[in-house]
Formats: sequence, C-alpha cells, structure tokens
Amino acid sequence: MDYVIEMLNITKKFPGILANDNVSLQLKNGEIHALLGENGAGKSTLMSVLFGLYKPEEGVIKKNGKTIKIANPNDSNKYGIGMVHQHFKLVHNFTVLENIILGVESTKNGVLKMGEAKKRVVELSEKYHLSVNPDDLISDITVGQQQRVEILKMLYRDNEILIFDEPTAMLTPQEIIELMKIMRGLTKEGKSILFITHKLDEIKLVADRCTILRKGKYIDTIDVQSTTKEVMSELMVGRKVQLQVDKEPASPTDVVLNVKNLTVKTKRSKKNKLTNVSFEAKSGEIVCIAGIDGNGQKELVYALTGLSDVTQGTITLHGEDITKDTIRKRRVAGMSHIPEDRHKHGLILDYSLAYNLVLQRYFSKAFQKLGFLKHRSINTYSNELIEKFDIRSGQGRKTLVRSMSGGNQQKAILAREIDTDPEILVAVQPTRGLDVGAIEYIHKQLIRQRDEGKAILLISLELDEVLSVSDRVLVIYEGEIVADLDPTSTTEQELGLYMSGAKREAVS
Amino acid sequence: MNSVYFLVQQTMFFSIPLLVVALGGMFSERGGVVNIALEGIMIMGAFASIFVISVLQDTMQGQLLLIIAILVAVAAGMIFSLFHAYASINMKANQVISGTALNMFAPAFATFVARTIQVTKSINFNNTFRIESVPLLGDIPVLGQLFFQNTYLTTFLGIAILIVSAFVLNKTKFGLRLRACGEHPQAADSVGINVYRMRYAGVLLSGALAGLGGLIFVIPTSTNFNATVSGYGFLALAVLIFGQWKPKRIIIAAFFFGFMKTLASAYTGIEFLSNLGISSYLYKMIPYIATLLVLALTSKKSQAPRASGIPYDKGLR
Amino acid sequence: TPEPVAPVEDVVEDVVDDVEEVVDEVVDEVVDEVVEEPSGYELAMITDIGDIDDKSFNQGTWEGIVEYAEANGVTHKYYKPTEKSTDAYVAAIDLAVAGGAMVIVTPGFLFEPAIFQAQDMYPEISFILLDGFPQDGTYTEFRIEANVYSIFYAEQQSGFMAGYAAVMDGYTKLGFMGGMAVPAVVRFGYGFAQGAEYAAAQMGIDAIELKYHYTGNFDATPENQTMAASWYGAGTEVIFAAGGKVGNSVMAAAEAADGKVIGVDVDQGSESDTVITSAKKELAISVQQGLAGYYAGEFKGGVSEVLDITVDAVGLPFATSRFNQFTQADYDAIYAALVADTDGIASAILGDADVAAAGELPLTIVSVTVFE
Amino acid sequence: MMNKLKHRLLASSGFAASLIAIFAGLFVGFIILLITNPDQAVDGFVTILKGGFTGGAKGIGNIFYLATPIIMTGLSVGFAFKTGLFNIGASGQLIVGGYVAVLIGVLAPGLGSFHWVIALIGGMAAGALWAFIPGLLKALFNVHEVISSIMMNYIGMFMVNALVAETVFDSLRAQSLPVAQSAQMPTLGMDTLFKGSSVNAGIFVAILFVIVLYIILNKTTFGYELKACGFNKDASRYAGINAKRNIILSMTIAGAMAGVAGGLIYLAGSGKFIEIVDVLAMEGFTGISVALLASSNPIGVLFTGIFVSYITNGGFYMQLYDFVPEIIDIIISIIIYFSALALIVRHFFDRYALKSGLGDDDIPAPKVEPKRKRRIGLKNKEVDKDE
Ligand SMILES: Nc1ncnc2c1ncn2[C@@H]1O[C@H](COP(=O)(O)OP(=O)(O)OP(=O)(O)O)[C@@H](O)[C@H]1O
Ligand SMILES: Nc1ncnc2c1ncn2[C@@H]1O[C@H](COP(=O)(O)OP(=O)(O)OP(=O)(O)O)[C@@H](O)[C@H]1O
Ligand SMILES: [Mg+2]
Ligand SMILES: [Mg+2]
Repeated sequence: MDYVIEMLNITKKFPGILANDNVSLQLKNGEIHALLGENGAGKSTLMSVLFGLYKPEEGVIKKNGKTIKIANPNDSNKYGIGMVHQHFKLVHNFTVLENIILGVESTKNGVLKMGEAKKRVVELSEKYHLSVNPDDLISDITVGQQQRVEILKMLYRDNEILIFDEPTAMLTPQEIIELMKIMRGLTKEGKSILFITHKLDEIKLVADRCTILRKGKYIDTIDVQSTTKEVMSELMVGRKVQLQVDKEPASPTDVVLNVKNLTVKTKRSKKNKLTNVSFEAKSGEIVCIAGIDGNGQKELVYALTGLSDVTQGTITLHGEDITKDTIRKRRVAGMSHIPEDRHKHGLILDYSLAYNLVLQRYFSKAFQKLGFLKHRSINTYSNELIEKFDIRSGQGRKTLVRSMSGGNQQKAILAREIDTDPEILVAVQPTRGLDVGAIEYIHKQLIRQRDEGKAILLISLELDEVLSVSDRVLVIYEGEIVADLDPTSTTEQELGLYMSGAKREAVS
Repeated sequence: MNSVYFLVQQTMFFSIPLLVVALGGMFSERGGVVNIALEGIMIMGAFASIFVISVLQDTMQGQLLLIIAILVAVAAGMIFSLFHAYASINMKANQVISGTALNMFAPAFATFVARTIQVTKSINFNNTFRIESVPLLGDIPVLGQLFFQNTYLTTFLGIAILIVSAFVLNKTKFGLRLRACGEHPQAADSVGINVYRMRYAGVLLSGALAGLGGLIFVIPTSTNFNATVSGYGFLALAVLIFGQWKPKRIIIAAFFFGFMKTLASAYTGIEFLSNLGISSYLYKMIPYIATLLVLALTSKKSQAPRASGIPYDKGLR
Repeated sequence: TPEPVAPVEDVVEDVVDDVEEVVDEVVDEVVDEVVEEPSGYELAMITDIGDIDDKSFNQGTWEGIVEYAEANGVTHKYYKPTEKSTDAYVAAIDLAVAGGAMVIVTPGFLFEPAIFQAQDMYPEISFILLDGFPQDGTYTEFRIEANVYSIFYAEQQSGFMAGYAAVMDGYTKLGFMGGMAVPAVVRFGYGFAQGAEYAAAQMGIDAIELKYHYTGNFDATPENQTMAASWYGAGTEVIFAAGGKVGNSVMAAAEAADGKVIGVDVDQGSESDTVITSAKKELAISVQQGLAGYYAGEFKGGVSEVLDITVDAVGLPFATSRFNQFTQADYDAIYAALVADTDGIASAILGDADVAAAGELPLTIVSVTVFE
Repeated sequence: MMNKLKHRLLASSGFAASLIAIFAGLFVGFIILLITNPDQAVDGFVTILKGGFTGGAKGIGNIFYLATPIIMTGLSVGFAFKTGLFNIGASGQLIVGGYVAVLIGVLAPGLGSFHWVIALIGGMAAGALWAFIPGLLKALFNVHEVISSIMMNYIGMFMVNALVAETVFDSLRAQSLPVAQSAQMPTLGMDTLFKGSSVNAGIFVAILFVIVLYIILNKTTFGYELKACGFNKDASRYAGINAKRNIILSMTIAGAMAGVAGGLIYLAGSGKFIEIVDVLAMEGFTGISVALLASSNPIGVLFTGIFVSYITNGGFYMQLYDFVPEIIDIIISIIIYFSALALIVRHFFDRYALKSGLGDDDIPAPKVEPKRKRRIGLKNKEVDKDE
C-alpha cells in the first residue's frame, strides 16, 4: 500500500504532559483521513509536528516511504504539506491578499507584484466558492471568512497534503457543506487530506479512514464507512456517549430578560448593526438566536453584556433597566456570559487556571475580604471546579491557561460562567471546538440550568445544536429578528431559509 | 524672510537625525523587537565615525571624508546592534533589559576607549562638511535658500532614507515579511518565513540607521564628540511612537518636533518671539507640551506592532 | 527519572556554611585593607559636576596637576564621587586619603561644605579649594584651617578685557552665553559687559548691543547651537561662550554663519578658527603654584585669596588671538591700567556680589537684552 | 511542609539564574581589567567584588544610602510594568516630587517632628500627579505612555528649574536651598552605626513601600485587576474591570513611588540639592534596570536595588587602582546584559523543575507571568469602548 505520509512512533512532551505518546499515523494517497480525539488528546500537537512547528522527542516521518526531516514549516512546504491551523495564523492588519501570498510572494527585483497574485486569488476563490474580498483587512472580516482565507492560503500554495485542524468549528452549515465538497474535489485532484474535527457527522460524510487518539496515545485506525458514530465516540472517550440530547419540554415562567427596540449603530458603518430588536427570555427556557455569522449576533451580545453601547432601546433584567449599567453591575445582577472569542475576552492566558476561574467573582465576599484575596478559598474553589467540569491540564489549578488545549480552555470558561448561578446565561458558541464528550456534558449543564429556572440565551451557528438544545429559536438576519420558531416543529431546511433572508415572518 | 530661511535650515539639524533614528527604530519594531537602545547605538555610531574623522582629517576632507564617516557609523551601529539582536532574538531576552544595558554600555565604552587612547574623552573634529550652497539648486529663488543652502549631504541622505524606507516597508517582499514578523510571528513562521532572520534584519537596519543618526546629530551642532547624544535617542523613540510606526507619519512627527525645538531655542534671535517676554524655561517646555497636545488629538487609533517586545517562541500558542 | 533532590535540611546547612565562609573572608579582607599601606597617589583631585574634560574648571585644574606632577615626578590621580552631594565629596576625599593623597585639589564652590568638614578630619592633608571658601553648607559658619588654601579668581577682570578687546576690535553687536548662573560665570558676564562699555566710551561709540543668556547646561547640544545660530542670524557678531562645552556649540554655529566666538578659561583658539580670543582664568598655573608652595614647605594654608590680573591669573592670550584692529599696544595699555588700577578702573568693575542681574548693571552705551 | 520548601527552592531558580548572570558579567569585566591593566586586575576585581565593604561601616551604610532612591524608582517602573505599562518617566516624577519635598522642607519649618513626613508626602503627591497625566492621556486619548512620559520628563525638569529659581533659590550656587533640619530624614542612630555614611531612615521607607506594593500586587483584588489589565485588556473589561481607571491608578502609584524617591534624595541631609541644570535625573533610568533585573517583583527590586548600589560602590573604591573609572559602568552594563540572557537560563530551570516529576499539585503557583512576562513595552492597545 502506498502511503504519502507516515508518522511513526511520534512522542512529544510538554511540561507536565505527554502530548503524543508513541503515536503513529499513516495517510494514504488521495484519501481524507480524519483525526479524532477528546480535547487535549494531542491532535493539534501531532499535526504541528508534521507541519514542522514542533520537534518531536522521538519518531520518524516518511513521505512516499522515504524518511524525511521536517524541522520547520519551510521544510513542510517543500514537501507540499500545508495546514489550516485551529488558531488562525493570520496577520490582523494585513489584507486578505497579503496574508495569502505571505511567504510565497511573487516579486520583480524584490518588489511585490500584487496584481498577478490578486488575479490568482480571485480565480481560486471563485473556483472553490470561497468568497472573500482580497482587499479587506483581516480585522474587518468575520471568523468564517478568516477560515476561508486560511484555506485559500493552502490552495494558493498548491500543496498536496492538506491538514485541516478543526476547519468547520467556525463555519455555517452551508459553508460546511461547501467545504466538504471542496475537500472531496481536492482529493479528486490527487491531494491527500488530514482532517481534525469533533463532529462525527462530518467524519461520516467525507472521511475514508479515521485515526483515534486518547490522552496522547494511539488507540486505533478505523474504516469510517463500516464504523458507527457510537463506536467512534466510544473509542475516543473510552465510554459510551449519548449523542442525542435528552430533555423534558420547557416550562417557562416569568420574564428574566426583556429587550425592547434595540438598535445599534457603530461609527464605522452607515447601516445599523441591529435594528429594533425585541425579544424576551423567560426563566426555565433556552432561547436560541440562530443566524449566519455576521448578522448582528456579536453586536447583540455586546449590547446585552455591556461590552458596547446601545444607540436606542432598552434592556431590562427582572424588570430593572440595565441599558446603561456597567458590565460589572449586569454581572452582579445575574448575567453570565460565555464569550465567542475565548482568547480575546474569555481568558487571561497568562493567569493561572485558578485565577481565571474566579475572573468573574474575585471581588465577591467568598474570595475577598477588605480588598484582600483569599487565596485559600480561591484554590479550594478552583480545585472543585476542575474536578466537577473535568478540566484537564498539566499542573491543575496552577497551570497557565495559555498552555491548555483549546477544548479545556473552553471548559474552564464554561465552568466559571455556569457555576456563578446566573439569572441569565448568555452563551455564545459554547461548544465550539469541544469533543463530543464535552459537548454532551455542556448540553446537559445547559439543560440543568434551565430546569433549575434559569434563562438561557444561546447564540449558535450550529443548526444541530440549535434544534436539539433550544426551546425557542429566534432567527437573526441583517440585524433584525426575522422569525420566532418552535424547534420541535422546524426543520434545518426551513431554518436555513430564514437565516439566508429568503423568508421572514413578522415578529413582535 | 531671513528668519524663515533660518528656521527651516535649522529645523533640519534637529529633524533629520530624529527622522533617521526613528526610521531605524521603526524597522526594528515593525519586525517585532523593541529597541530602546537607540540612544546607545547613536553614541556608538557617532563615536566610531567621529573618531575616524579625527584620525583622517589631516589627510582628507570634505564630502569624501563624510562618506567614509557615514560608512563607519553605519557599520559601528550594526555591529553594536548585533548584541541587542542576539539577546532579544536568540536568547529570547527581555528586550528592554538588553536595550537598557546597551544604553549604559555605549557611553561608558566610548569614554573608556577615548580615554585609553587619548586621555580626554572628547574627540575634536573639524567640520569641513557643510555645504554653503548646493551648485545650481542653491541658486533657485526661495526654495534654494530654504533647502539647498547652509546644508549637509546628510540632510539629503536622510530624506532619501525616508523614501527608500517607506518603499521597502510597504512595497517589497522584505517589508511584507518583516511586518508579518512584528504582528504575528507565528503566522510568519507557519508560512515558512524565518522569523529569526527577519528580526535580525530589522534590528541590524535599526543599528545602521541609529549609528548614522548619531553622526548626523553631532556634526552640525558641535566641534567635538563627547560620548553623549543628549537623550536624542529617546526622543527618536518618542518620534517613532508619535509617528505611529509609519514612515509618512514619522517624518511629520520629526519635523513637527524639530520645528518646535528650533523655535524654542531660536526665539532669542527672532525679534517678534523674544518680545513676547516669555521665560526661556517656558520656551524650553513648549516643544514637549505641544507634542503632548498633538498626541492627545491624534492617538486615538495608534497601535504598536502587536508582537513587538515579545520574544518569538515557537511553542507559544 | 531525574535524580532526587537532596533533603532540604542539607541544602540549608550547606548554604549557611557557605555564607559563613564568605562573611569570614570578607571580614578578613576588610581588615587587611585597612591595615595595608596605601599604594599611593600623592596628588589627588576630586571632580565635581563635569569630568576632567569638561573644558572648564575640572579640566583646567587637572591639566595643571598633570603638568606639575609629570614635571616633578609625583604620583597623581583624580577621583569621581558616586554622586553630587557633600557626603559623596567627603567620601571621595576619604578615598583619596586612603589612596595615599597628601595634597587634594577640589575645583568649585560645591566643595565648600566638604572641605569645611575635611579640614578637621584630615589635619595632616593639605587642600587646595578653587572658587570657594570652606563653610558649613548653610553659610552660617565660615572657617579656614591651616591646611586649606582657598583660591578665587577675578573673572570679572578677564571678562572685562574680553569685552574691551571685542569693542576695540570693531564689534558692536555682542552676545554672552554662560552655562549656569554660578558666581564665576556671572563674574565673566558682568565683566564682559562693563569692558564693552568702557571701550565704547573710550572710542566714542554711542550704541553697543549685548544679548545675554545662561543656557542652563555646560554641554554641546543642538539647542545651544540653534540659539547661537539665531543670534548670529539676527546680527550678533561675536559671542562670549562661558560655559564649558557650550562653546563647542557656539563655534559650530559661528562656523556656519561666519560669526566669531570668545572662548573661556583656557585658550580655545585652537578649537576653531572662529575663536578670536579667550577670557582666560589660569587655573592650571595657580594650581601649580599652590603645589609648588606645598613642596617647598610654603603651603599657603589658612589663606584665601583672589587671584587677579596682578598675578597674571586672568587675561587674554594675545599672541594667539585673531584680532583685526586691537593691537598689542592696546592690549598692553589696558593690561597696565588694570594692574595699576589706574583711576580705579579695576576696582570699579562690579561683580556678582554687587549687582543682582545683568540687566541692572549701570551701563549707558551698552544695552543689555537679558533672556531669562 | 519540607516538601513545599524544597519546591520553593527549586522555584527560586530565578535567583540562581541571576547569580549566573552576575558571575558571567563579572567574568567579562575581569577580562577587560586584565587587558587594560594586568598588574592591578586582580586587586581591582577583588575591590569590585567587595563592593561597599571596602569602605567598612561607612561603605556599608552608603550601600543602603545609594540603594534607597533606586529601589523606589525600581518599584515605580516595576509596578507599572506589572500593569503592562512602561513608565520611562520616573525621572520627571522624581524631580517634581523632589522639588515639592524641598519646597515644604524649606518653607514650612514650623511642622516639628512631622516635617519630613509631610515633605515626603508632598513629594509623593507631586510625583503621583506627574504620572497621573500620562495615565490620563493613555486612558482617555490612547496616548502611548512611553512618549508622554518622555515628554513629561523634560517638562518636569524645565518646570522645576524655573520653580526652584523662583522659590527656593540659592543664588550663590544656582541650586535649591538646604531644607530645614526638621525636614531631614531621621538617621535612627545609623549615623553612629555606619559612621560617616549618609544612610538614613529612607531605606526603611523604601522597604515599607516594597512590602506595601508586594501586598497590593499579590494579595489584593486591586493587584489582581491591575495585573489582569496588564495581560489582557479586553478580557479584563469583559470581567467588569475598569481598565481606564486601572491605567490611571497604576501610573499614579508608580509616580508616587518615584516622587518619594525624589523626596528621599533631597531630604537625606547628605548635601544634595536640586541644580538648575538641563539634565534628567539618572535615578529614573537606573530604576528601569533595577526593576527589570528583578522581573518587576517588588521584593526582587529591594535586592537588585541593593545589588546595583553595592557594585556601584565597588566601582567607586576601584578608583584606588589605575583604571579609567568608566570601567565600572561597563561592568554593570554587562551584568545587566547577561541578566537579560539569564531569563532563558531561568526558563530552563523551570522546565527542569517541571520535567523532574514535580508536576503535582503542590508546586508553588507559577508566578502569574511566564513567557508573556517578557512582553514589555511598546505595545498599545485601544482601550476604547467601541469595537
Ligand atoms: N505549547 C504547549 N505548551 C505546553 N503544553 C501544551 C502546548 N501545546 C499543547 N500542550 C498540551 O498538550 C496537550 C495536547 O494539546 P493539543 O492542542 O494537541 O490537543 P488537541 O487534541 O488538539 O485538543 P483540542 O481538541 O482541544 O484542540 C494538552 O494537554 C495541552 O495542554
Ligand atoms: N491560584 C493562583 N494563581 C496564581 N497565583 C497564585 C495562586 N495562588 C497563589 N498565588 C500566588 O502565589 C503566592 C503564594 O500563594 P499561596 O496561597 O500558595 O501561599 P502559601 O504560602 O501556600 O500560603 P497558604 O497556604 O497559607 O495560603 C501568592 O502570593 C500569590 O501571588
Ligand atoms: Mg487542537
Ligand atoms: Mg497555599
């Protein structure tokens, strides 16, 4: 059998953890090979080794049977290996085009020839339906668009071995379908793909084979067609996982959050980011805001949580007008917030896990007296949360959050936000990047919160999640709420129509 | 009109060194290395080149000697900046500590060497470099008097450096890669750019320009070099930030500041200003206060290169 | 698996042992040091604000010491205090003594309180204090002991001659840039203005302009250069630069503007062709005389004197000056008049103690514009 | 318990690394000594090593005396660093603080035994005000604190020159007047213990502030907030922390420290005065080295301040031999340079500590500022509310 790439007996250590422990992986020519594993299982690490970002302590890499040395990304580029990273590697104040050509610029006497490059990028983006404007700044485009830029970067380089590290985490369902098509197309052109995802559906849809890691160790490589999702998830987690969310119908009571005629306009854009948005969330229900990325979700969340100002309208929490309140006041009044961007907002990467776990509560009586931190309580409390939410890391509460895996970072935020016992929990993409086991757990938590009488506002791009977790679905399109739906009587297709603006209903 | 000519000519003596050194700092910081050693590098550049001038001036004079001095200053600045590069890039050292060390080392070293060689630390030189009037250009009415009389080769060199710097930074492959390393070195690394090498290039360029700046600074304003550049390296750093790390703004900042400094020092020779009866202390403060005011009005969007000051560490997420 | 770390008790014990050892050693060394004969530098100078090459009194003094010491085969050394404070000066004196000093020269009035203390601490050491008289730091107690020789200079006479010569040489637009308004600099400036006045009266000139400023530093800076350039630009013909390296900035400006400069303290004619003359203050010579006295057993201890033109301590270096009209005869005449104090010409020159600011000098022909 | 101590020792690898830097720096210094003056190199070197001890009790006293202001400026710079701000303006804050202290010290002699305390508080307030301005400019207008602090250095210097000339001027010497006896720092008997030195209660004031700042940074919610802002402004805003307020407060506290430094210098009674000279106060820049050598840790600042003073004194005594005195500046700068390199050594130590199976729960908390700690400086993030 001819393998394009073989990674044999790879071992990679980090302080306090064996990220890869004698792991092997063989990629066949022209296949899509999925890599599955819990958060922190070592998937990204393994791929980074292949891409030359990390040097393994042990193991060899072979290409077409020949041992090769990959010391840095230059080498991997040379061998035709490209990678879309889980944490994007884009320069925020460069244009899309500049980011794509970076490293493979075409020049004349050292001077950039941007015109030609632009033409090629436009061609590529049309060919693969990856629509982006080459002249936009990265900081001005959505995460989904950034993802596309990452893919274009790889295509622009004509790489033959493509690594996708959780490329779908940020995409809309339509975009995911598109991406799957693209990936299939790419393999037809003779490229081979390594594909990391936590979504078993996606694996089922496109992957040929799948290698499973657990806690840094190699578990198995399976044939996707002949293996069920249940088996896969069991191999991955080491126990049976419930893939279907299981919940009683909601019994909402009094209104917790009331949003009236909310309008947000920013200095930069002429159009309103939000127009006359009104809705309410009651205790005991999960209200979901569904929509394609960039339709005002961010502005809505920022306005609700106080991260930015409101142009017009009111927000009331339990009857109290909080429209002009500070972030802290809203917090204390019972609003909890799982932010979309965990690195920007959710965590202080250079604080310990313990310090991060009290980020929203360090000032409360439990952790502070007369302005002095009660370290003992902080430490006990964080140990509890770590235990309760199964947050895995090298050095427990003393781990620097920066060194934790993406999934575990997310769990830390969840633990913190849920455990504050909020009146309303604003959860933005709470399961992004989590493994199925963790997702199961999070979903259960959300539902438990609901059942305990909390109101939950879920902002999600994933239709699956929207339909299975929520009790009520509001669809947002271009800054307006265009539908108020009952998830039990709605299909993904219908939802898609509202989300794309093809359909709308009058919402009070 | 005479005092206008005077002010413009004089402004150059302040602005051009600030401009050149700030551009040097720009290359370093856009590549991701904070360089507060500009002051020290200026001293080293000035020291080496003035020393060479003092040795050669009996056999050689004028622009040729100046060109040799320029080359020496550039070389000295680059060599000295290597220490900063090594510490901040290879050793992932704290860049402010390394810079502080170099700032302390340079004057001590210049004094030490000068004293070991010639007892006193000040090195005298004959200024044979001033251009009374540039042939042809100096005769142009008004413009000639403004820009092409009582000037130095280095003034034009400074302007040329500005143009080249702006071009290199924004239009070339090198510039693109350098900027990437200063904003997001992981991204640069992941596309096969050698971050270390680019950062070395940035720091070395800053060494070259700061070394040159030291020479340009000393020549028009004294007849000897005394192991100091009077804090102008730090002012250049201020100009760099004032200029928001962009060449076109840096020149505005350098000229604004230089002009204010000129006014503040020249007021006694300008009747209208000296008649205002403002004390010299206040005049001395004006450039700094004015800069603060302008900054307050223009800084809203200012943003340093994101990765500058952070040693590049592959393992970092 | 890594080696197990030594039990912590052991570690601590080791550390304590080490520390004890080091302390013992240090104590031994200190004792040795105190007992040990100092290696010996007989002549010492303590520097103050500037370095020994400040083109001002540190440098002048040091050059005098070096010259004397080399001519007479005496060991010599200068010491830098850790900071500018009386205590630090005293500590530097201690060090000089520990280094074997027999005579210590301290340039500048800042040493007054330090010498006030040191004269009692080290009665066997001789001190030469330039530009100052020992006092307690608050000007309440002044006292000079037999081991201190205090020297002042009549800088106003030197300045006077410079001003006189400048006007006699045909200049009518003058400038004065002093470093800081310390007494010696002020005396130079006042003398300069009065000398110009005197010459103008003698020549029947009815208007002389004098721009007058203290730069606030003793350095060569672009600011100083710009100010000088602006004066030249506004018509000033010659600037008397009395502030160490400020002079180098003035010379740089003069070279660009065809202006002229008058140097200070030492003959600065060699530093730039623009220097027409220098208002000298013979620090070196007076230091050498003081040292010679010491070695001849005639140290002028307990004496404070003002050295003036009668002992050639101030004046112009005529031979190397670049005058156009001012002749040797003119020079000799004014020199003789000052020495003889003809018509009270020398004693009439006002000094820093007589007038509070340059603007208050009683001048009729010279109009002084003071830039505060 | 013993186990814990062991971990602490290992974790103090930073200290070991600093020692390595010092040895390396001294070694290079020794080589320079050997090259320039082989006969006396050993003697000269020993003198450096002995630091202030060469001067006996007096020398020891002077170590503390010279250390006092640089500990304070070190605290000033270090505290701001912890909040992600680079206070390069300690020099201006120091001189403004020094001036107000002198002003009170000269003009208000009726204050009795509290005189020096009030003068010091005045200096502290003035320094605080001087840093408040860059803090405010940063918080409200996003003006980079480095540039505004540099500007404030010069403005402060010129302003104090003008004010001294107007208010407390000793016209005979162009400097400030001596402060009243009651405004001088008490010596607490140290003048007899360390006879002849200028050491005074200032060192205890410095130690007091070391402790106060350590507690603020490590034990209080305020410190938690400040450091959070330093690490990630967006996240601290998300956590409801008022970043703007913190920037201003942090700068103000930093300025207060530098202001105290100024007060301690001019109230020391060592015969030091504010001169009307256009030169920035050196102590402000030395503070940068002191803070950085200590990784901005207040306790560390105490030791590095004393160390820098120790070796500076060593350099002073080295003048007993035939060396160009600048040699000591060269050696100190080399030590500082090596200490920058030493952080990598320290990193290595930390790794070792982790790798050697000590990854259990009892390792002392990784002191909050690993890799990113070295991100200093000239970074500027908008603290603006709108996105
Ligand atoms: N640079 C690093 N330094 C220290 N530890 C690291 C580093 N990178 C990864 N780790 C640790 O190695 C382990 C594996 O991380 P990795 O990112 O490979 O997980 P993953 O399988 O990609 O997880 P996820 O699904 O959450 O992305 C984690 O425990 C993580 O904390
Ligand atoms: N969870 C944490 N995250 C970050 N830093 C911490 C954390 N806990 C403690 N620290 C820091 O470590 C230092 C030591 O705290 P710690 O509570 O471990 O002290 P201790 O000596 O163990 O005291 P005790 O056990 O009596 O509380 C504190 O000053 C604090 O700065
Ligand atoms: Mg991953
Ligand atoms: Mg504890």
